[in-house]
Amino acid sequence: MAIVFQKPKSLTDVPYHYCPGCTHGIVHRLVAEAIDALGIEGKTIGIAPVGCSVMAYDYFKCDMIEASHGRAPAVATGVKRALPDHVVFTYQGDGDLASIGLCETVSTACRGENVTIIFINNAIYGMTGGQMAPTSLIGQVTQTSPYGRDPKTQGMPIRICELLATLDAPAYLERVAVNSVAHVRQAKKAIHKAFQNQVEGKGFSLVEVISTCPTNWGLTPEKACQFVEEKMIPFYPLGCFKDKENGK
Amino acid sequence: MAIVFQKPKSLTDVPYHYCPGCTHGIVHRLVAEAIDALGIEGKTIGIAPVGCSVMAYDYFKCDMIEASHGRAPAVATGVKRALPDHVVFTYQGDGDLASIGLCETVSTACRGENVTIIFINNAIYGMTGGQMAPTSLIGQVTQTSPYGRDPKTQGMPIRICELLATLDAPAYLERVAVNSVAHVRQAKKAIHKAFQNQVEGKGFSLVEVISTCPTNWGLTPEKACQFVEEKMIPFYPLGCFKDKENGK
Amino acid sequence: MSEKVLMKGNEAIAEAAIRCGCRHYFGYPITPQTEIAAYMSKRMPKIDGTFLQAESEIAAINMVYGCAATGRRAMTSSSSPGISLKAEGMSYLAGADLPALIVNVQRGGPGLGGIQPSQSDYFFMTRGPGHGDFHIIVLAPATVQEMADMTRLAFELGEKYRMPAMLLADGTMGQMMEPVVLPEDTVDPATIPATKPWATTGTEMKRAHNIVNSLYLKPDELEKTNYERFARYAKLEAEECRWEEYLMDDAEVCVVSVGITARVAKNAIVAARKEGIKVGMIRPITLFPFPKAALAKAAAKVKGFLTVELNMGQMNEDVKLAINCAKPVNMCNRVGGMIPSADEVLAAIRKEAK
Amino acid sequence: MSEKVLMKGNEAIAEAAIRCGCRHYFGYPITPQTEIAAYMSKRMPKIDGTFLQAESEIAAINMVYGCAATGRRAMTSSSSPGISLKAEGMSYLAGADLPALIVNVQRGGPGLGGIQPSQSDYFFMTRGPGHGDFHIIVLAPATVQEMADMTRLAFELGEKYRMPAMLLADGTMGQMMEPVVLPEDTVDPATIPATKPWATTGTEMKRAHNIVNSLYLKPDELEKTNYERFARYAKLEAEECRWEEYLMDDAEVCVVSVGITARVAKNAIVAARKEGIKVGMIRPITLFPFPKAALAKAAAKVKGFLTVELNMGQMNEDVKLAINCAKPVNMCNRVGGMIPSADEVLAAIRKEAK
Amino acid sequence: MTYETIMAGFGGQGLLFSGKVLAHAALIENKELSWLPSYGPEMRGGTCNCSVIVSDDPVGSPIIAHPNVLMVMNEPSLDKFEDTVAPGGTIFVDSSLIERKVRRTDVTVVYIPATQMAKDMEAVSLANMIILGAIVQKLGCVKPETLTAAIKETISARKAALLDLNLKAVALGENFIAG
Amino acid sequence: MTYETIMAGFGGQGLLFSGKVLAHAALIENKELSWLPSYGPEMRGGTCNCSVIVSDDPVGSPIIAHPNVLMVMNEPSLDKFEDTVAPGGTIFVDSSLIERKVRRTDVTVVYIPATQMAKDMEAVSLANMIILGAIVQKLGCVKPETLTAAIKETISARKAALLDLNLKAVALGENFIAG
Amino acid sequence: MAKLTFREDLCKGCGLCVTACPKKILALSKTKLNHKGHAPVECTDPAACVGCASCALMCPDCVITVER
Amino acid sequence: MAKLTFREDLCKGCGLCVTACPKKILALSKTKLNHKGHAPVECTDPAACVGCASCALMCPDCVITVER
Ligand SMILES: Cc1ncc(C[n+]2csc(CCOP(=O)(O)OP(=O)(O)O)c2C)c(N)n1
Ligand SMILES: Cc1ncc(C[n+]2csc(CCOP(=O)(O)OP(=O)(O)O)c2C)c(N)n1
Ligand code: SF4
Ligand code: SF4
Ligand code: SF4
Ligand code: SF4
Ligand code: SF4
Ligand code: SF4
Ligand SMILES: [Mg+2]
Ligand SMILES: [Mg+2]
Repeated sequence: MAIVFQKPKSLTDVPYHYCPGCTHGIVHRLVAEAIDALGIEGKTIGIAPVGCSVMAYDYFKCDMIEASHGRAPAVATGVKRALPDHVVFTYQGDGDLASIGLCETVSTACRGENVTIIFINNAIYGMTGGQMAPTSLIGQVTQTSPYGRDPKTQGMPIRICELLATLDAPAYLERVAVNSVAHVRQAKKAIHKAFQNQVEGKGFSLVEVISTCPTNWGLTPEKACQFVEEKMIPFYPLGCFKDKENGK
Repeated sequence: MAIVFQKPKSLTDVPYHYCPGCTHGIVHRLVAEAIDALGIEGKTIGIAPVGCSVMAYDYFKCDMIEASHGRAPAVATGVKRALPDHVVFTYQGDGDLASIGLCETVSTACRGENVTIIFINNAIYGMTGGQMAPTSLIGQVTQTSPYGRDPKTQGMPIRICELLATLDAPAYLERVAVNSVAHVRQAKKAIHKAFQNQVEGKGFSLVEVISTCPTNWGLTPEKACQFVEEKMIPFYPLGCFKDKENGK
Repeated sequence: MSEKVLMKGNEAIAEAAIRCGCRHYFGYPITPQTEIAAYMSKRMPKIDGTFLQAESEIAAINMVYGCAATGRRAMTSSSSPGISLKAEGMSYLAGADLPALIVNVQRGGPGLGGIQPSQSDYFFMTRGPGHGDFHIIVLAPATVQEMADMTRLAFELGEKYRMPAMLLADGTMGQMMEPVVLPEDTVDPATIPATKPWATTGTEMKRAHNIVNSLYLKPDELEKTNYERFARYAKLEAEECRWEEYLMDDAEVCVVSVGITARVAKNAIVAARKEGIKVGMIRPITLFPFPKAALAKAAAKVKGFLTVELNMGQMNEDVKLAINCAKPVNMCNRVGGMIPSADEVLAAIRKEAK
Repeated sequence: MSEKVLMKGNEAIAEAAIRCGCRHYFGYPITPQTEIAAYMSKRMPKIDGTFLQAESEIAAINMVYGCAATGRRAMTSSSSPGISLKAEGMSYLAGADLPALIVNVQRGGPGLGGIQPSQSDYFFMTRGPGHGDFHIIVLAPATVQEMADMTRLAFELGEKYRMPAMLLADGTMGQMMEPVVLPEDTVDPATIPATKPWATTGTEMKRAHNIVNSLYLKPDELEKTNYERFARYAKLEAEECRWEEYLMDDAEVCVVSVGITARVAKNAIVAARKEGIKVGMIRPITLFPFPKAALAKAAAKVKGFLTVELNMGQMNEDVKLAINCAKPVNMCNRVGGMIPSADEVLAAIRKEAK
Repeated sequence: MTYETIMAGFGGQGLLFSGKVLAHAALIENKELSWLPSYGPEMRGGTCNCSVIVSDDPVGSPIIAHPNVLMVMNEPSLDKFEDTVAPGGTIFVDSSLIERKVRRTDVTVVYIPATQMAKDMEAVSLANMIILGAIVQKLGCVKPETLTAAIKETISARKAALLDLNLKAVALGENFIAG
Repeated sequence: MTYETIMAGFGGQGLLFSGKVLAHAALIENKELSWLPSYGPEMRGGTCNCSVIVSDDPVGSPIIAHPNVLMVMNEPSLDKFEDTVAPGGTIFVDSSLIERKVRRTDVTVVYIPATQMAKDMEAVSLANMIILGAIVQKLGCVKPETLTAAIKETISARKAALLDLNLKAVALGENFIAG
Repeated sequence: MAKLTFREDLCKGCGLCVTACPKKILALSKTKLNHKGHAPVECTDPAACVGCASCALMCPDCVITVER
Repeated sequence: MAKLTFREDLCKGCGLCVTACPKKILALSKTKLNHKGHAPVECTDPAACVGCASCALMCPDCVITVER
């Protein structure tokens, strides 16, 4: 009998601290699978954000750096300029990447920095207990939008892939989800490609992953996956927003 | 004989400190003309940036606030939330708005904050003596791109109107220039509209003005205007990128 | 009078601010102070106020800057790492002589550090929280009641002296609940800007334009603003120092401590008194201005001082300077989110009393 | 040996950094230090190094953080307002025990302030430039030669003690030209990371992963890192204090000053000596660690101290603490970009000598 | 008299809430009091506790080094706090969740199968309130009727059903001691 | 001997440059020296100056309170610096740009129509170098041949034409004094 | 014929694998709690497993190894 | 018939108005310097001015008033 599926090699044995059913864990695994598949564990440096995934530095076997809130793309840039032949990725939440770190995100994309960004859009600040994120949906109840996000005073949710797609420099931008088996398979491909691009020197690649936060959404893990399907994906359509290689 | 043209009323008598032929002065005048035309001087609060136009606070007769570098949109938000019936505008350079202040710019646009932003794109850091701006053209020689801007290491120029046009919230985004009589007339209309929108409660309006920096471009004022025509406008096409009102 | 209610320190700040006429809160979540934002997000929309979750701490402090420029009572809150990001903004507020309330519910550092209580931003906040020669008013609450009372005090002192004011609490103060009598809701927010002729509220074509600014390219002019500001600091020190004395009448050892450690120290002092040790405490309430005179007075009587702090020894220096190094000033401290127990403090007191 | 060349202080820093094996500069323009960036943008591309104009000071310090994590000699430079924006980043560098060079060519503040020389960030830089209990090494050059020499020293001390190091200069130091002998270009940048086993350079599958981090959710663990770091500060103070003594042998008045004011003070001291006044100077070269022992030693001999500063009195406090307030410590200062003349300092010396 | 109570267990067992109710009751009786939670992300799933002081005298530190009342709802918490209890203090152990016995001999121990009792009333999440009832009944730190009032104040009127259940749970605990 | 020179005028007149050349010459002669510019945005169009100290002894402060050499190329600068000059010092006035006379009587004054002379050689921007030549010739702070060497070092080889013009300008100034 | 192995102590009982399994042969234990206090997943009919690994694909905690 | 007025002391001699004038009747002075040291603009043929205000529209420094 052959192994069809097992924990990827580039993950450590430290158990995740994530809540039951939190899909951060799935995305970690997909990243590790890409690292394994490309055989780059030894020359990869990962950047953990401030957010629920802050402790990602304990979970990946490659060298890891913990960045300050929102600045992972700048940290990644610093690493990449020092180690241009290595593989550098960041793993960031929506508060981290699309709120406090928006300037770094867009500027790094603009520079076409040859790094890979895994962007976890769960429409909430998980780590701090469920405040509104820049990507929280219209009407979404959170700790800081207790009456539902009101676009009049709290603005509209931001679509990062669409925003970045207007820039000339990025090589690859794709939005995926991990709420179902089919979506996980697509996500796996996209994440793999985002790493492969870097190995091949193609430039800035970002994969936005629509993820769940059962705890702060107040939903069971299963319901949270449904919420992604029914509420998130309609607002955040999946697909490829830029693929320079293929003329997109 | 009637006066066909004179200095607008909402400008003070303080002479500009700008270099000869610097079109910052034209844009100041257009802003003042809009304020005059709408009769809003008494209820307008302007936010000056850090950049060559930092001393804009001396030139406009309305109340003025000098913001820290890049944060004018946040300052404007603070003012507007306190004085929702007043008119609040920022006047910002490309370093200010598109580099250090990019997070505030995009986030304020995303919130659809009912303010007016006048964005002076002169492809250079004027105030500090001519360093590369996020909008500097490919190959442009500046103090910090002495061999010409190299997209490989220094990134691609950023097109702010196109970037912001992907957001749902902004009401109005237009790019104009002030390098010729015809362009000045168009710019005047756009700036007027950006203020009128605010008076009418339509929401976030931004006018990007392609402007000159003869001093740091190392060109005569006339040549600088030609540079705008021949180099800047081809990369930064003029026009309206968003006009919610008119379904754009 | 308002009745006693049970509230978290963080919530007491928020409710007190509203009752003091603050209708504009701009903040960004961070533990252990997010309850302030959460509370504001519930209350503000109901009273026509502004709760705005800014895109970052930097945006928040600059929103406060803009809002304060219009003469409104504006506030933001954060915890240590977020406060670092406000350094430039605080310097701008000070440079433009704008009153505003900043709350710092401290956690352990440096870097991302931890989220447990700390007093490690003492130096950063009192010596000048940002570039340039400036200070902000710094108040150190030690009870939930003081969290509420000092919110009002911070607004009032800030406006009187035209400078930003900070509530510098440790995580414990933000998270604990105690009975609190909230300030009366007597301030009409609409009346506040009128007391500020410098505010940028629109000229209404009735006056020359107001300018809120901190740029002075001519050094002599900039120097003048610096001197003028320091004259206000001197006045502040002369008139507004606040502190609490506890069993100081016959004390031979003077404990100096703020916030949660002052409370732990109180327990230790009670125990020490039972052992016959003559120990008392001076609890600074204003950290800037630091109650130097009170300490100098005590120095004349006591054998020595003991600071109890959640840092590596910061207020300790202020005590030494206040008493012109006239007596030994020792320290009992824990850091990184650890808090000394009353027993540890007691042991230090015993040592000091020998 | 290299020959003498004529350079601006800012340029001397840049060239010295390159000769010390620094190949990674990340910065953002601001007067009066932009020449550093301009110089780097010309040189780095020619030597396979990185010059990167970051989108902001915050991005720059975080790029430095990432680059330093790989064991490279990385640097950034700015001036006062831009340094405020680096507060969080500096705290992270310290929390993660990363060496890196930060240059602060100070200008007047607070807020946007002015662009003329200042020493008003002294407190901010020496007391902990950001949240949490931490310090960075702070060096104060007073000549263009020292701008170059201390660049090397900053890299070396930073690496030896695993902490960020700052060159704290005033605007004059950055803008003036003097003859300078640049350090020999003997450091091979490629050899530096190998001396740093903690660096995140890729495991190459040969070792367990390295983690660069400052998060410790367990307060006892965070406390341990704090204590360990302060033990390094203590060692630093014991072994690395540097200062210059000038005419101190028979001095009755001790001037204490750094940077441009130390040079002005030297002129004044020469003039005072002509008048028969026994005055000398101690010029701290390391501000953190502060040369306390040297000052304490001087305190035993002199009648009093006079700090000459471009701020409202900051180093003044350090002198008082260093000498345990044993002698009067007065001050001669100007602020906001103004610089006291030698005559002003002379007058202050005369007063002190009475 | 000063009651220094630590309530400890897993996150999700409602320990902060039962502490709040006790604090509220003390407030109603105009006693001096403080309530201090453990906080932070480690609450999520991990251990969780709160410290409640109820006293006739002003409260010094809200941090309790030596509780004279300890309520534990999981074994790690018993391990952590058992030795800190002041001699003569009382430990309330949820014996449905904790198998081992208290080792100390200088304290009073109340074993109460609270989680089982709560399951029996089909409200497993109210085990905390059952123990709270037992504490109040056993020690009299506040009056039972004040506890009732405190619960009423704490649970908003909209959640009447929940209110009844809570009252029932407290009564169960009280009866466990009284009966 | 210590030469404390201030060169002052409008931005664009090349004052920082002539100061640099003088400093370079001093470097070549292995003298002690410092060069300090005024800096900032006010340079743009506004006034501009630099301070150059050349000395046999180590330079203390690079800031000059009382210059013994003053070169002025506009009237505001003469107004500003005239009174600061040390008694016995020398003032070089570009008399094509400044109409008024120096009022001080305890200093030596050299009036030199430098801008006109520069115009005559069709290089109006080199008036500064003409005055520099005059200064060196008059005061001997550095040797004329060192000045030539300094100019050669300062102006890159690529700009040979410019180099010649500069040398010519300096010579003009030297001759103005010598002749 | 497929074989499932669970790293049971890592299971958080989230149930995502249960939903994902096309054969509906996974369920959370009604009898056990693992040492983290979660009811871990169990396979109710190992023989029916087709080894499609859908369960493993959805498991956030890498609990499941699938062999075929 | 149009009338031009120049606030001459504000003129920076940038020449933008010169280029803008369709009638080519503006030029920088060859004889005067204003008190800022700039050669200010002058109208070489006032009668030819059509009062189109193109000059004023391009002037960054609000030097020109046009009447018609
Ligand atoms: C400068 C700073 N601001 C705020 C925080 C507090 N903080 C920690 S995580 C976080 C948000 C996390 O949300 P997100 O990035 O969406 O990640 P998630 O937890 O949802 O995965 C915040 C605001 C901080 N640590 N530092
Ligand atoms: C925090 C901070 N960083 C940097 C500076 C220095 N600075 C002043 S203006 C400026 C850039 C101005 O460029 P831009 O915004 O394009 O305006 P322009 O001068 O071109 O009109 C910079 C970097 C500053 N004052 N504050
Ligand atoms: S809080 Fe939300 S995002 Fe964070 S671990 Fe829990 S479920 Fe995941
Ligand atoms: S430097 Fe450039 S942008 Fe600034 S005033 Fe001069 S010409 Fe205008
Ligand atoms: S491998 Fe497929 S069939 Fe087998 S248990 Fe998993 S999901 Fe079900
Ligand atoms: S998905 Fe994983 S963690 Fe969740 S129940 Fe299944 S095996 Fe357990
Ligand atoms: S108004 Fe028209 S025609 Fe007259 S000078 Fe101006 S541009 Fe020329
Ligand atoms: S455009 Fe204005 S400033 Fe320029 S030359 Fe004409 S009048 Fe003078
Ligand atoms: Mg999130
Ligand atoms: Mg610009």
